[in-house]
Amino acid sequence: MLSVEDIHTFYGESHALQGVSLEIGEGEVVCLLGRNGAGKSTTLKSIVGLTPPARGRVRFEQREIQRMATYRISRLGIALVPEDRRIFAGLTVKENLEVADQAGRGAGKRWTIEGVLEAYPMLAELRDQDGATLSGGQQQMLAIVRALMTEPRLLLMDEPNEGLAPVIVQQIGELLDELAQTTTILFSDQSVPFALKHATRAYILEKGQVAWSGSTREMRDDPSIQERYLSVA
Amino acid sequence: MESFAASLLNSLDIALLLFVIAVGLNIVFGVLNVINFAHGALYMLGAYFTFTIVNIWGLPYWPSLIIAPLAVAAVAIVIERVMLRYVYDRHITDSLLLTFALLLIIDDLVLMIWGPGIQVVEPPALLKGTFTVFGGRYPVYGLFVIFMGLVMVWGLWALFTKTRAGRIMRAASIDRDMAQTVGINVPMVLTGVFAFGAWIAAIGGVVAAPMRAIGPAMGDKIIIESFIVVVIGGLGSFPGTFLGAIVLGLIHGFGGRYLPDISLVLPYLGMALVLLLRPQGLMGGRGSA
Amino acid sequence: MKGSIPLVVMAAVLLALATLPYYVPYFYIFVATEVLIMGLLAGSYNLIFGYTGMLSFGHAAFFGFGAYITAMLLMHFEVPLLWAMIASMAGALVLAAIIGFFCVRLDEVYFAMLTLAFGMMVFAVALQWRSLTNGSDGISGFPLPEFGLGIDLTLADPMVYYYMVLVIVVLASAVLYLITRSPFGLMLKAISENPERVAFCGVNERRHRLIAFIIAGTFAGLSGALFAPFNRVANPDMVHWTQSAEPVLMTILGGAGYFMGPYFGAAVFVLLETWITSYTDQWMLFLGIVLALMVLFFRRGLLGTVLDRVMGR
Amino acid sequence: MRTPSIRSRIVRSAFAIAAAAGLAAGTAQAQEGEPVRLGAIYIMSGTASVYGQFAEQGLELAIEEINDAGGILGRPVEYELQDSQLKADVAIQAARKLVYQDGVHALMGIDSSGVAAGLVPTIPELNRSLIITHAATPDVTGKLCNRNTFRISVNINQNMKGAAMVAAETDAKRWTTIGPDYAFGHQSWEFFGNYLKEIDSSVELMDQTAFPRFGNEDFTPFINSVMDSDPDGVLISLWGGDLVNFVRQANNLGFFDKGFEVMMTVGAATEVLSALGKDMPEGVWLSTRYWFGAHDNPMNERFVEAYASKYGNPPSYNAEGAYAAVYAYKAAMEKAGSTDADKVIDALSGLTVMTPMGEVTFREGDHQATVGPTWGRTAGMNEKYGIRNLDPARTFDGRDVTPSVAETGCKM
Amino acid sequence: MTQPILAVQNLSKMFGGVHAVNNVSLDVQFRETVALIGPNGAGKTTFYNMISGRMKPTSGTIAFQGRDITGMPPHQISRLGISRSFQINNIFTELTARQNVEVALTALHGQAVSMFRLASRNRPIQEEAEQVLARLGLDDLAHQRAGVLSYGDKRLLEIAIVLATRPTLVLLDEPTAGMTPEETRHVTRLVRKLADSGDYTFVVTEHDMSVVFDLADRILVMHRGQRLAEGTPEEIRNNPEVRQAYLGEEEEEEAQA
Repeated sequence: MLSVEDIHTFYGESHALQGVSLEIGEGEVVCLLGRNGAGKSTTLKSIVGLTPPARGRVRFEQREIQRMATYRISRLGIALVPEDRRIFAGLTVKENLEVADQAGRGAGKRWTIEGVLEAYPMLAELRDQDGATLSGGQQQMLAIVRALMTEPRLLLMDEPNEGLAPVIVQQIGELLDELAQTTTILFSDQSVPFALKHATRAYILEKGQVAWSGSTREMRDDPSIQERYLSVA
Repeated sequence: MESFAASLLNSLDIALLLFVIAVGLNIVFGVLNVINFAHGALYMLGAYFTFTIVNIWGLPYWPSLIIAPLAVAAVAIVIERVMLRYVYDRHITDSLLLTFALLLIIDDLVLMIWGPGIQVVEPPALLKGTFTVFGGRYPVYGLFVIFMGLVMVWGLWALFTKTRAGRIMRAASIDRDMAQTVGINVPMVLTGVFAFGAWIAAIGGVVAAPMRAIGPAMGDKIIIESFIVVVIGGLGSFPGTFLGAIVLGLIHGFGGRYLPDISLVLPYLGMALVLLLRPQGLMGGRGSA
Repeated sequence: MKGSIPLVVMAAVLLALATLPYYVPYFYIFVATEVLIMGLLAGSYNLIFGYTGMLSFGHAAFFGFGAYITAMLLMHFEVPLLWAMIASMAGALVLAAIIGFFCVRLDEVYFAMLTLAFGMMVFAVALQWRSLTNGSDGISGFPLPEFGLGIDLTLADPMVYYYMVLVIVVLASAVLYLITRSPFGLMLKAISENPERVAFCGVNERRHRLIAFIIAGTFAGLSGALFAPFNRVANPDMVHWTQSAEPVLMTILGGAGYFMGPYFGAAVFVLLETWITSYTDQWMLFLGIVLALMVLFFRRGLLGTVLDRVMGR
Repeated sequence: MRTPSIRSRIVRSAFAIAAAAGLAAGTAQAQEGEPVRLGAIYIMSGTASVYGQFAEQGLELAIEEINDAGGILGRPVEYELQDSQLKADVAIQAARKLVYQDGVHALMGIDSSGVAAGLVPTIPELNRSLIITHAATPDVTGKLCNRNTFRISVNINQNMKGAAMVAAETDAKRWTTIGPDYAFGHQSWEFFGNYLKEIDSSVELMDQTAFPRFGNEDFTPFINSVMDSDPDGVLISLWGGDLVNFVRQANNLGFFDKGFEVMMTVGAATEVLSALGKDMPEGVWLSTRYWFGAHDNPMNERFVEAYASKYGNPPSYNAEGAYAAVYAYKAAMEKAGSTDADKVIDALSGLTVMTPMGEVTFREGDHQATVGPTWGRTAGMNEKYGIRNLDPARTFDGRDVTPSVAETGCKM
Repeated sequence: MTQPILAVQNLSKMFGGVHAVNNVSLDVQFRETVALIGPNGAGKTTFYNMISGRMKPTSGTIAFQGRDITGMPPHQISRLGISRSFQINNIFTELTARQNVEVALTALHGQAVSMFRLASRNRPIQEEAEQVLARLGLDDLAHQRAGVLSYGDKRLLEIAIVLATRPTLVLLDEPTAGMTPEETRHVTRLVRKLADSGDYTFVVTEHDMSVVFDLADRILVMHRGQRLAEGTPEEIRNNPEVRQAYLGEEEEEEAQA
């Protein structure tokens, strides 16, 4: 479904991605692991064109998208839930959703505002509240649901758990599992257990390169992988 | 004393006209991060188009309220597409300089097309005449200006809060990248916002045409006034623009009368005080576009 | 040596200016005088804009204030011009200290707007305090007395005035140049790029910005003091925001941050205006088009673009 | 090492062009058949550019007529026009350019007082004559006067002396003013008051005056405050677009129905009258420095007709000023027998010349022409031009309204 | 125990109701190198910002060499001898490498308002700047415009500016972020050398654990704004809580399964 081939991305003058390649098949849930600054965010941003790669190719359903404008990539069916959530401050919860609502752009409508508000009553209660005043967990929910409004077939989530309390993390995990039924997902995280639980495959990034990739089962069975790349060891 | 009420009403019509002009400037600044020096020139174009429609084509006034702003918006689209969009990513001085150049160009083109004479557009029959408030006379047209201003306040408020287009504009002003990420065609939104700002300025021009003498460079004066309004109210703040316009309207409505010796200083003094005590403006802060 | 290019250029320009009256038509002595005065104004502006990164819209306040002080001193006290100029600089310094004290508290657009507000307040005072400033007519018809220090100059002779302006502008510019090359100037450049980092190096950057603002204002005052006797008038136009816009245009046109940029910009601007107005009434149209093209295609200003090519940057 | 060459090339080519133009004109001293060149400085851009247009039309017409009749001293006449931008320093530099670069033999023009006050002191060093055709500040033929500067148009003293004479004949005793908040507005009021007091010491000049800023656009607060103060008479020195705005707003507020005398010092300017049409109320006193219908002489008849047929409207005072100035030069140059500036200046001083306003004389003491304003009451519409008629119209003889040289403060 | 050079007590910082840093205390001894680690959002940068004066703490005190510096502006703190580097490059790209260092030196020598001499003739400062550059192996690049340096060299220049202020306490914020492995080794060696010279006390944040374990005498682990653990590298390496914080804490039992 998505293939990222040897992309190099510069962040200002820092060589953030130094030849990253990924493959994601339809229906998969894949996790990107790695420490801070390893290039997880940049990889996701490069896929949606926010930090377009200087070299390499990104293909989505056989179309090359590495030079496409972000909004067109979004309309092709890739949505990003960014790291810091980037809720439109000053817009209410409902308005945040409406901005992303692709109604009228034809093609099977899975998510409607009424529908999601019904499905996620927590957001329904907050519908008229300024998005900036929500708690971290609420913002994260909103950011995910907002991404859904664009009718994605591939959902990218950048550290959906960052800074959230365990009980919220669990909720996010449940949501992720639920979405995985219908949507292909690539998410990044620093938490290994979370990745192991929700993803089938993982890539570990280190210094802008893929240091390891394989199934989460392999990773679980071989704790040394975690120790080597991710722990304090 | 009887004219106090009339002065108050008068301050209000000055204020609402200022609001209509300044709000376009502020929207363009809020979304595009461009200080548009040519905004007053677009207002002037609105007035001149009205003059052409009413005095030269002989049409009634009302259609100009539709035609002239659309024509100015079309001009704005051309400006945005061929010039302005190339400087968004640069330092703010570049767009400042570019729109200053635009001001010179439009001013001179207007002089070439319409000549230097003073032009007057008659108000429509419906809006002629005066009525009495507390013993003072007040023109019906002033009420129309107030009405139009309030329609714009309401309309823009409704647009920003009730419609998807308004939310998209606000979203684009808050976070362009994120707006793109949720599928919004941001370059088109930017063109649209600039044209929209011009459209509003032109409405100001159409409304002003029957009450202000139309002449070359009539937009140059209004631009600094608009800066004052926007700064007092708050850069990027919609309700702030309204408040700023009211404040400046009152300064004009009463300052010249009660403090004639420092009447010219007052608006700038107000502006400086606001900047020093509350740089984000009276209503500034994050939030509505 | 690449490093010596600016020196060679400056020497060549100085030589050209010193011999100018011998090879240009008489009128161009006036043009050159204006270029020099405006160049000093823009050059002083460059200290705060190009070097320190502060976009001021009120620089004409100091220019005009300097012009008024000189005009009034010549009118009422017939003091030697040199003392009038020194008084203008002192006056502009005080005004810049007062205005700057408030303005350096703000950054970016807010700073720009506050300088605009203060500049226009000075304009309003010049226009409305008629008993002092003679209002819109300004102060004109003052005599051009001796230069001072016993130096015998026929200041009314445009050629003499040109040479006097040349010497003063060159001296003042040399001081400005020295400042930009001094440790203080280095700090300013650093502040324009990254004020916070400078603070973390132990520098009170707000105080530095204020000092730069005052120096720039002082030299703008000097430029005003030269302008008033050149045109025999000081009037509110010289304080208006449109006058403030000129050094901004000139500096960006020539290349902000390059020492010679604003001088070059002033020359281009004044010459453009002189030529375009000779050939067409539509000078605003053409000036507008030229400006727009320059903004679109010469991002670093004329001099900056040329230097970039030469230096291969 | 390319920088210096590039820059000096630009500079050199610039000066080459300039030099070619300059030398051609500069050395043209009184050669047979060489054109006589007039340099004019008017406002050609921005809000007030209509005045520049009128002036240019008057100038053009006069030069056409003169050239058709064989020129001056057998030489054709040309003119070079520069935009003053309503800024003194621009006008000064323009004058220098006209003289040194374009080689004009004489200067004329100047619309605003501020520009005139700045420019006039620099004229002697240019060694040319300057005839001011519009700016009305008393100073340029008063304390700023000099040998080179003349004025053919009506100044504030002359206009206000006339105004005072008109005002004194009305019943109004309490007077106030609405004028632009710059020298012109304040001086108009001051001179009007002084002259009126001289004639009738019983009049009251009110403290409550209104000086809206120039280009104010909204005069309602000022109109209201003047109406509140309940005067008998109001002197209005607003002009141009401001006056148009004022009259329309004053109409709305019933200002003209209050029964007090209204005098507009530049109300009978054609651009104002044609913009306002019927909106200019009947029964108010308007003045102009020249009224096309007020002068009964062949030259005026010819001028008005030629102008109206060429440009479609009656000549404004500014057109007349420029037109008359060209004829004044013609007379002076013919008298001097040369275009030599010194001789022309000598010839102009004390010269009596025929203009559409009749015979006027540049006084030797201050170089002000003895011209007088026309004050008239607005009456019915002139259907041909769509403007108000003035009836009765009273044209003052310049000798009656021009203050003595001693009073002007001019020292030649 | 001697008086600590830096004594942070009960430091807290709230952002709109959220504790970015919650009641953290830390004593740093002279000549010690302390590493500050923690997963994303642990509050390390906020902690730095408060020590260096960029932010005012909500509560708590910071003392440097026994002197209370809580809430002082950055330039004063810098003058006392605390200097910091930044996570992202924060150098002056339009100046040459040497001028970058000269900025700091000029301030240090009280010449920041000196106007009537040429900076380019300022031999003592230039020589000192060259020495500083040489210590970091940048001497060959002294006359290059900083903007054109390689990323790694820019990070070194960042450190050079810090050293030029002659600090006693150096706060390094992710000195090897974005560097290639080779550059990382180079920087680590350099910092090691500087630490061994005995002139400096270091506090370092870093995500690269090899760097941390190479450099640190002592490690403070922060998590969710709080102090999670403190100890020698060995202690930290074997601390189960720390491992859990780093690998994630959700449903521990499953992760072990």
